[in-house]
Amino acid sequence: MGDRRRFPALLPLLASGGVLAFVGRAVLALPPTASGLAVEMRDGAKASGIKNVVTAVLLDFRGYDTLLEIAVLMLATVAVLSLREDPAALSRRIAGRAGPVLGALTRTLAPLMILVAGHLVWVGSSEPGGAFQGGAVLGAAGILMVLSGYAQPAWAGRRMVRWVLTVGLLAFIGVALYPMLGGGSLLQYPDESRKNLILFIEILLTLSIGASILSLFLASASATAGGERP
Amino acid sequence: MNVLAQSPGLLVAVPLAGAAISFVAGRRRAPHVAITTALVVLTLAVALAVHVLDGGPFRYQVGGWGAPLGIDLVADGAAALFLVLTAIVGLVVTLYATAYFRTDDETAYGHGLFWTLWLFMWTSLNALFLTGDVFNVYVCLELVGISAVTLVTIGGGAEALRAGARYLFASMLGAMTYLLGVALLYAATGQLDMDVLRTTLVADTTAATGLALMIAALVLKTALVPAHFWLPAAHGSAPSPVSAVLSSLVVKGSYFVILRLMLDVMPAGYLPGVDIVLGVLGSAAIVWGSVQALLQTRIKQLVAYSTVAQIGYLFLVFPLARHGADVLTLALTGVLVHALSHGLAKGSLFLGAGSLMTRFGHDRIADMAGAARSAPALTFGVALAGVTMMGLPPSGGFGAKWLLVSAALASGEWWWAVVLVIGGLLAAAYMFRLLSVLLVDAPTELHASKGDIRTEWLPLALALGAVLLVLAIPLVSDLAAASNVLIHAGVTP
Amino acid sequence: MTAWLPMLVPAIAGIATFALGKSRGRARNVVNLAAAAISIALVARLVVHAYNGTVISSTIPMLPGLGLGMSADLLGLLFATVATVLWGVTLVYAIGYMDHATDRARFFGFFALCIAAANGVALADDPLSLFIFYEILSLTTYPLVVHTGTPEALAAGRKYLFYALGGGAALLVGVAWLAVIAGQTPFTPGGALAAVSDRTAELRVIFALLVAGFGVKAALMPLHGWLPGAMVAPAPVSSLLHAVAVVKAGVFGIIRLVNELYGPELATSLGVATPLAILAAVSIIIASVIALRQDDFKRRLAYSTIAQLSYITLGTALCSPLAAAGALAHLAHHAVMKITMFFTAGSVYETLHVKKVSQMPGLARRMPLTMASFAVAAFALAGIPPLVGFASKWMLGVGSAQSGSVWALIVYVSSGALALGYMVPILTSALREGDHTPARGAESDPRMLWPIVTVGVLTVVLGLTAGLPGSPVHWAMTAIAPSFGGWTP
Amino acid sequence: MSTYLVYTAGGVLLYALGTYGLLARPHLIHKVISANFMGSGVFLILIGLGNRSPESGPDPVPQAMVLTGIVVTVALTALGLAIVKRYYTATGLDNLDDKPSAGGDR
Repeated sequence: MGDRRRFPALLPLLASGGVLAFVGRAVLALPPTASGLAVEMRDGAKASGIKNVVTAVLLDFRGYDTLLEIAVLMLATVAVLSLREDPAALSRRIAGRAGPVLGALTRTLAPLMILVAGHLVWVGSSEPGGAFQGGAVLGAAGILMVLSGYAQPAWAGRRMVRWVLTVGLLAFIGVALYPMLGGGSLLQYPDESRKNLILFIEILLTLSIGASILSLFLASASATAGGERP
Repeated sequence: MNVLAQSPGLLVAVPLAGAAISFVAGRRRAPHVAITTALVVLTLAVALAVHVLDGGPFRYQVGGWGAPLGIDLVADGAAALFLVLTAIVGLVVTLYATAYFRTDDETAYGHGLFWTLWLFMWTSLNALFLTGDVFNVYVCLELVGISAVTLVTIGGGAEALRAGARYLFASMLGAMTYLLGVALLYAATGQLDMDVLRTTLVADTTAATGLALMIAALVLKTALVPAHFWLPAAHGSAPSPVSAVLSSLVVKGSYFVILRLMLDVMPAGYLPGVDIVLGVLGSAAIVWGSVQALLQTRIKQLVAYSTVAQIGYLFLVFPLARHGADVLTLALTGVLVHALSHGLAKGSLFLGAGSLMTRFGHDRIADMAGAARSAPALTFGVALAGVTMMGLPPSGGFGAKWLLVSAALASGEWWWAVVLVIGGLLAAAYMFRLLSVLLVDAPTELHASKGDIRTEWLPLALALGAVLLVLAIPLVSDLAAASNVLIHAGVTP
Repeated sequence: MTAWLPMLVPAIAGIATFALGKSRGRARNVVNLAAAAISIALVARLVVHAYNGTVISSTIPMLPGLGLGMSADLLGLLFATVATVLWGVTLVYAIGYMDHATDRARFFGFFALCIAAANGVALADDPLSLFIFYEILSLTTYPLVVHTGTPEALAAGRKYLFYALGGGAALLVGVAWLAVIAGQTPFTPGGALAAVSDRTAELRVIFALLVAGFGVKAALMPLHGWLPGAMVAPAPVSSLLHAVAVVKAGVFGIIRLVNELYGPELATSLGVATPLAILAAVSIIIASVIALRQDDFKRRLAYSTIAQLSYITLGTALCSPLAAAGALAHLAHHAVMKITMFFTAGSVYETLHVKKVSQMPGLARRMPLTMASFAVAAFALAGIPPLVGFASKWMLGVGSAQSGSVWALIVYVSSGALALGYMVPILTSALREGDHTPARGAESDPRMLWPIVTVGVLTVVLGLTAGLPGSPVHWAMTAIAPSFGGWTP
Repeated sequence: MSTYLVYTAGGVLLYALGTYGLLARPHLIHKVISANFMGSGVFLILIGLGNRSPESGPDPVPQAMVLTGIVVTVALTALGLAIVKRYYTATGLDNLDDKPSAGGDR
């Protein structure tokens, strides 16, 4: 066994050495200044009315990438759900009720995080921020609550969890298809409602992304991770 | 709304919506969502093909921005062929799966999430065949990869998990390599749109390194020998409808991008020698995959190695493309016909293998004697699919072999023709090894559950499609002539 | 469209047979017999047209620049007539023979598909179309060869496939190469390659590839290895397919190749005809000698088939009009004679389980009509006048003398003697008193007996009418003449 | 040496390390982490090379690509960990070199 493993270790060495050499050479061959598509993008962003050019690229110019990226995230969630060993993983309490300090901290932090998530989405159009950042914070808030022993709220039945996970993608597809009714192409937002549509998508996406992150966490948690079972 | 002109956007949006809806629909209604989606997507794919046949290739500006600002979808003849193939195989697999995944066990088959995963995969394949943007290819490839890996593991056995893990790491390596390639290409050119790149690409170390990395990554994803190590286990241990999709469609997705990068985006000789290397590796794949298939004792492993071999044929177009427009036309039409016929036949073989395994309760070829009598439709399906694998007339596989042999002979590089002929004979050897067992006169007690009409006849339907494809070759040639590769090579239809 | 029907009607019958399934036997028989009757009528109508000088043809586009074409010319129709008429006769025989067999739907289905393929080979208008039907013929015969599913049958099937697919591969390369240098080349009497006749090296290689491809089914030595083994198939299969359709598709391909693709002139000037002739002559002698030593009845017939097929190849390769016409006539004549013999072999096996020549004593008393038909066919095969074999052998012999190939004449004469040598012992063995004597006059099932008598009588009738218009001899001369620039016998 | 080269060189180095780890380390968790190394390496390269134009500010396109790439990598990592964990529970193995002792799925 040992020999079998030592011999192929040559291949990884060659591969990473090759990467260093060839990619290094390629990088050094580049001219020190280049602007790529920066100018076009900035001009385009001015025309579209979204102040943060990265957000404009993400949700407008290359909104199609982002649509598929949301699909990747939801797909990964579905994938991890399909791999879970315990069908009830999503609705299980995985830790005992936290002690007084952690409990108090969670009660303070969680609402604050939700607020921050909302803020991140709201400023996304002009400053760094947006649905992914907001969703990540929201998901973190969820994980924090779960870890401190807060079970899911009563309304979150299995079906409802699925709806929350999906609503962002569904809304995105809906908004993407909507311009087609007026003869536009996929994701061709009408100029007058562009900002509102993007904000609408972002809010729902934040929810779904947060739920995705929480589900990814819960689905992988083992049934034996400690704490009492309800 | 003009469905013909909107078909590229809809071909992505509709299955994506289907995936999302099937997730919330619950396990009972999800199959209906999938079947409805499949029918709509088939209609859209045909509409797109008709539109291309009528007016030639067209671009679809997502978001209305247009390259280089936005992302463009490209609908040309080659894309149309792959989309229609995907839709046909997809519909058949969907129908087959309604019979195959019939289980009341709550935890089996990934908690009924097969439908959602499958529709995501379909979305990503359509997106991959349509996209005109090298970074968007990366996102599509990831969608394909994640859904494919998960579908392999959905059966949940140790073997499937092991195959899935191996597949996942190959997929990760490919994804990161591809993204690195894109990073270098963008740094050198400042462009991501394939058509803009085609017209602006100049000799440049960084751009060439980027493209080489991208092609290497795609070769890994297409499982061209020697990067095929992950394929047989993954395709062999997945549930049969999944194997069918993986073998007949998924490997074609990354191949299609190679085709476009090699023959459309890059000027001839941009990466010197790479075309020859790909041809040589393709030849090696044909021989190595066939020999391995001949040695397998389990039916799905045999079929999976056959895929390794058949992928090889697809790469013979690259060395042949150097010999002028006429040879290129023959060779490109040849690989397109091959992709179609292999897609249909391999789908049929995996579905048929799945049905045989269900009925026999095992997957050992040696113990499948007598199937010809108790499961004649299945045996006939395997035989017809075999005919097209071997490239014998009358079948799509024959059309492909003929076109490629002609291209090889016309190019003067006759040795590719020798490879093709040897490949056909080896395919005959492994297919008849399987068939002769099925035809043995042996009293058999097949599994008590009699075959469902779907699991018995759908494999035969796909195989018949692969055979009848020979009559559709003029249509395929017309679509090939409407592909950007040939149009940009100056071939007038 | 009319030119397609002789191929399509049996094909549809075959598919219908599969669709009817295993239980509806009567419907299956009706469908097949009706299809045979319709096909015979269709072919007859095409023959009338062709004799009147109208060749009906039709081409559909298939591959870029190449079509799938059917053309009902006299040459092709001769083969189509042989295949179709003998299909009808064999069907009756097979219905009797397969009475208690299993998987009859599969059997009759593939049987009809084989005939469809044979008719496709016969009427194919160009090398590509011919190749396609030739390969279909290989594939549809395989299930028939392995029909019984025994290890022996499967081994024979494997061998058959090995040869057939190898030959097919050679053919594919040859035909594709030809298409690359010459495009679509419809068969033309006298040759279709005038435009590219200066590419001699390539044309020689292509000729060799095509001969290798056709030679497998024509059982040209050393490509004959599959044929004796394939006789494990049920008797109707051996009769029709290995005496008529399959092997004749091979020699028919060689006839098309020499007379109507290269043309006798080009074949001679390229120097490819003589090696083919020598190969055929060697096959005749070796196969005849081997036949002498076979005790297994069907094996003896199989080696005789190998020898007789090479008669046709040799006659064609001599590139002399009379020999070529004799070869074509022999294609038809040999089919009638050999099918009689294989029917006999099947009958004696099915009725009395006799497989070997040494087990035959008493047979002549027990099955007089059967053995009498066999005797007529055997003498015809040896070339005894006025039976059917005589006419074609006379033409072959005179033709070889006329072309100056006296050695070929010697081969023909000596092999005639050898044919007597391997046929007569069968008859003497059957005439002796022996095991089968007691139950006198108990012939086989009438559905097997009457087809034998029919083809037996045909060997006499065709021999007697050889000089009349419409006989195979006359037909062959009319069909061959254009290849030799309007030669008149 | 320009600033962009520092980032880029770091990226290339990370990427090469990741490549080695993904190919050479048998432990499955190491492989997942190595793939993340590769991802981070590419992101650094993208950001570094996208910042070569001081006057017009950083190019937003690589930034958008990196944001997309991060999400995709997170998704891949989640899936990878889930499969590794499930494989470990099913077989008790933490690498792909050893064969699972019993079973197979059919």
